[in-house]
Amino acid sequence: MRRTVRDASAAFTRAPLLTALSITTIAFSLFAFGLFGLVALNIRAALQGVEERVEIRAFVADGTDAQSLAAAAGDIDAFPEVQSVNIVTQDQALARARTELTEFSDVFQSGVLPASIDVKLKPGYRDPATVARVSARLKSYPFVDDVRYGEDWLVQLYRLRNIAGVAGLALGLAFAAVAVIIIGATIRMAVLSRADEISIMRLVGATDGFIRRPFLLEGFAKGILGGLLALGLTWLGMHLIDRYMHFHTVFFSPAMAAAGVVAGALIGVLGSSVAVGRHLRAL
Amino acid sequence: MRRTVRDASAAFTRAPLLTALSITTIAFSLFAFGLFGLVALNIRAALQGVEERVEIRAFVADGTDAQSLAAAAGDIDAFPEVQSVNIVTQDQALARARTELTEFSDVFQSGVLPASIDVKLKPGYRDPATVARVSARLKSYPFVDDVRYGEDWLVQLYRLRNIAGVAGLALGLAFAAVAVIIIGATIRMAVLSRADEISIMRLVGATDGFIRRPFLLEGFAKGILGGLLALGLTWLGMHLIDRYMHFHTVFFSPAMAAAGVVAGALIGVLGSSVAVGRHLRAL
Amino acid sequence: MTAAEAVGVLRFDRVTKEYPRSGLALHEVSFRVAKGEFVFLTGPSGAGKSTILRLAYFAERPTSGLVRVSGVNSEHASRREISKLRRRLGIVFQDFRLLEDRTAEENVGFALEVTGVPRAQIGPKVSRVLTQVGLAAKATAFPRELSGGEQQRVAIARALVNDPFVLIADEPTGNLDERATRGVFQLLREINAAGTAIIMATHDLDLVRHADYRTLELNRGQIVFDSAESPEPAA
Amino acid sequence: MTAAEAVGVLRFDRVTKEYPRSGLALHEVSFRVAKGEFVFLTGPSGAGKSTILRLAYFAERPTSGLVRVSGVNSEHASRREISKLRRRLGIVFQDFRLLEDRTAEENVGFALEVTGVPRAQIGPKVSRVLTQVGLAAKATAFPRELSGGEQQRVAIARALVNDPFVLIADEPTGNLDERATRGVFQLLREINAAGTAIIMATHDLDLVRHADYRTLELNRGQIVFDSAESPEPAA
Ligand SMILES: Nc1ncnc2c1ncn2[C@@H]1O[C@H](COP(=O)(O)OP(=O)(O)OP(=O)(O)O)[C@@H](O)[C@H]1O
Ligand SMILES: Nc1ncnc2c1ncn2[C@@H]1O[C@H](COP(=O)(O)OP(=O)(O)OP(=O)(O)O)[C@@H](O)[C@H]1O
Ligand SMILES: [Mg+2]
Ligand SMILES: [Mg+2]
Repeated sequence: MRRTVRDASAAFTRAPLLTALSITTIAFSLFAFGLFGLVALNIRAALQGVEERVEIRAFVADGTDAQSLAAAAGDIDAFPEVQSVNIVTQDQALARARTELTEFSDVFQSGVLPASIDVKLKPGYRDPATVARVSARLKSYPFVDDVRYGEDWLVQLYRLRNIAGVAGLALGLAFAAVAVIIIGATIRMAVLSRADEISIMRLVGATDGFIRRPFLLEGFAKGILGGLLALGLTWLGMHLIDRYMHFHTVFFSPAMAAAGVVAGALIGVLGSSVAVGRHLRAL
Repeated sequence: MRRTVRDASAAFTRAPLLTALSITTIAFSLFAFGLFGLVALNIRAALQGVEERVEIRAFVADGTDAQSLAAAAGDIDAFPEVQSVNIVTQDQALARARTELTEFSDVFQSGVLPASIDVKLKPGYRDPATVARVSARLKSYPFVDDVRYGEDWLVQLYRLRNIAGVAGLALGLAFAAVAVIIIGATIRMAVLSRADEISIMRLVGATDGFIRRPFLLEGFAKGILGGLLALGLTWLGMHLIDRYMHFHTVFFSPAMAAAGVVAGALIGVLGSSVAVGRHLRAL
Repeated sequence: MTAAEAVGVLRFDRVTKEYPRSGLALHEVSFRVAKGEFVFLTGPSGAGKSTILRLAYFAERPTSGLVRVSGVNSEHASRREISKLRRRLGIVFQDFRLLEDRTAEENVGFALEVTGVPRAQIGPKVSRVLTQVGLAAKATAFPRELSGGEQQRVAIARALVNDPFVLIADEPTGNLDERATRGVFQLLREINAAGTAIIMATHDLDLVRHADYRTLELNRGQIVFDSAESPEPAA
Repeated sequence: MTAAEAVGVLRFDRVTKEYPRSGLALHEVSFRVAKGEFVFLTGPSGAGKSTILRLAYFAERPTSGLVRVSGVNSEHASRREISKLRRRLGIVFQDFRLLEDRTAEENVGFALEVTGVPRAQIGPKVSRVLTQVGLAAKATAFPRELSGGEQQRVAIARALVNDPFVLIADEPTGNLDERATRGVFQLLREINAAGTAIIMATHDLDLVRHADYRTLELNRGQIVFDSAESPEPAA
């Protein structure tokens, strides 16, 4: 064990270039991966914010009495999909329009807006199909003139989310594939650069396990270092964006960050193991 | 020359792993760089589309006669910043509001919208300061009630553009720095892996130039291949996004694409030159 | 296995070795080396001396025929058996094969580490054997800081350090002057006297003539003379 | 420069070489080799023979003192001058230094490519010199496919191929059997007879005794005997 540690650490000082290269490559790959992950994470967070605003608005005929409105609101609140129901009177509608559409605020002086029942859905029920279903039920109330929920906009939102997911995954996989090639080649080279050493070890009677151990530890250490470096870089990148874009971003949870570093360690150990194994079998 | 070409191509078959690694690394770096470039390019294109819609709208007092409106429009058209002027009557304003704000189309039945003079600025004059200046001049017409140009929105737009530029540049530079480290290490390793060969060459009387030449050609070839690979990957990535996101994207112009490949070649040649030079001086 | 040891620690039976591009390096070579025997392997350059030795430590497998060393058999030997066998052999390679990034003493000590000798015992053993080959003063030098003959003596020290039961030496005195050669040879004699079998390829016919040990002469991949069969010496 | 050539093609003046960790390898060594002379360099392992030769082809620079080879001076020589000089030298390295990924003939031809010899002339020259060292049959073998002695002969062939005006050979027969040694030595004699100066480090004292050429004996970095100064031979 002591030898293993000593040999593995010796590799760092004996081949600083190759070591730096391996670590940088692992870090770079995980960093690129991490950036894509963060972008996906933030798109999801942003979409969630938008999604929260998914709202069905049922416009009510002029002169509907407040009591039947309240009764209907109670019914609607009991729908399993519904999170909250809100009754908006004609006055409230006008006030809201004035603040939401400042450019046209002059106009609304003379206008009259209908009252409405505004319905918010629970998370998980904000997809276009559910929204359409709930809208249909709202429409069945006799005093409801019209139901609006921005169909086009909702469909677009869902499409964007799906696309972001697919594109992120595809690009991430492409990056990961290239990264695995580079890391594999780096580790294989680390092994080849010590091919003489390995063959001498075998000739003086070292077993495969004895030869393999320091390589695995070396790969593990490189992977951990690469993972930590990537995490640092990603955090730094995020921090800079946060700071200069005044744009609040979501960072990985500690568990996700740890998973990233563990992924680095796994890449290191697996890569080393495969490379050494292949080399030993070829001897 | 023949020897140079033969030796350089021999390097590809003799050290396929290192060669593949160098090419992949160059390609990967340029690819990451290219993706960031494309994102920046597309953000710019998108912002340009938005910017084109920068418009100053001067609301005109009820009852202003058409003749003075036309005269004012003529004056305004002569401002150096102004691209086009458009007079919108009350009827036209209502029609436009109905199509633009479908959700509230019911409302506008009873409403009356003011007439306006809509002014578009020339490209390069769409920054917040110029817009404010032109607005002030418009306001000086006696029959102009109010001038609107979405101040907040415009300022936000410009901020977004600046931020996108800075963030893109910063991330791009970070990627480039890491890429240069990796590429440098790769080339240095290519040289080190042939250190014996180089020292033997020197011992049988080869001059530095003679030793350096095949390395430079090798670096050049690797750089070109890496650049082409990166271009292909970027194109593929863009194409996939185009196809699955139904989102029209702008690709590099042929000149920019060529510049990318040339950058690859330069990286290859410079990297090799530095690595070999350093090695030769150390002998 | 006990039967095999009774007939010899090392045994070649009709061993043929063919290389893809250069043809037959060995052709139906048979011989055996008894426990504690000292055997010279001679013959012109390219005759197959190193090939026989490489087969003896299983760096190569015969194209046909059988190599047996201390019960390990070239037909069935597993990687693990070969590793274990090599720990009990001492090998001096014609091209030394020292680890470039370890000092002389680390190179020698390495052969002990591999066998799991406790760290505390490695230091004294290494010093003793480096002194025997006359290199105590160069213990902390790296191979590139050693002369050709000094590197060769490090290689010899490494082969001796784990008290092997067979020593396989490929021209161990090729880079040594006469005096150093005599010193190393004297050392080999002592080790042999203590019971270690030695098989040594050499082209130093002076050594062979004066030592009067068994000599196998090779030519073009075949044994053309074995002093154990015809009693008159080569000279 | 013409004056320098008159006094010797190779000249050491009070040359001292000190290595950082191992101290003095050479101490105030002075000698000169005349045009067309044949000089043996002998002495025990670690005496400094290889160091003298490395200084002679400017692989190292002296710590103090002056080395001059054919007008090139260790104090002022530029990289380019050294490259040019080496093209006119033939060097046999103690550890061969063959390019692992080139065949025997490519290794030999390489020394000619470097000097800009036209491709058409390289082939015949290489064949001739490989035949001279008895390796015509192994022309297309890679170093790892050659025996120790065969590799050494490739190294000798490479040194001879460009008709050097001085041949510097570091134990060129260390891996050769007696017959091959005689063959190579005969070849060196012929080359010397044609006017090439030869300086050869060797520990084969038989060769030295029988050849009756000038002998420089080194010990601990100093010249302890020069047969050109005391006329009686070493034996
Ligand atoms: N790996 C190989 N591939 C092809 N041919 C080989 C290989 N190894 C050895 N040979 C050939 O086999 C023959 C015997 O080689 P070997 O090394 O056994 O000779 P040797 O007796 O040790 O010679 P020397 O005294 O020169 O070391 C030689 O002709 C050599 O070229
Ligand atoms: N690069 C180096 N760094 C440190 N010491 C060195 C270096 N090269 C040689 N030496 C030391 O200088 C001394 C002379 O070495 P040199 O190689 O000249 O000996 P040599 O006469 O050629 O011996 P051999 O017959 O064994 O080849 C030796 O003690 C050696 O350890
Ligand atoms: Mg041999
Ligand atoms: Mg020497």
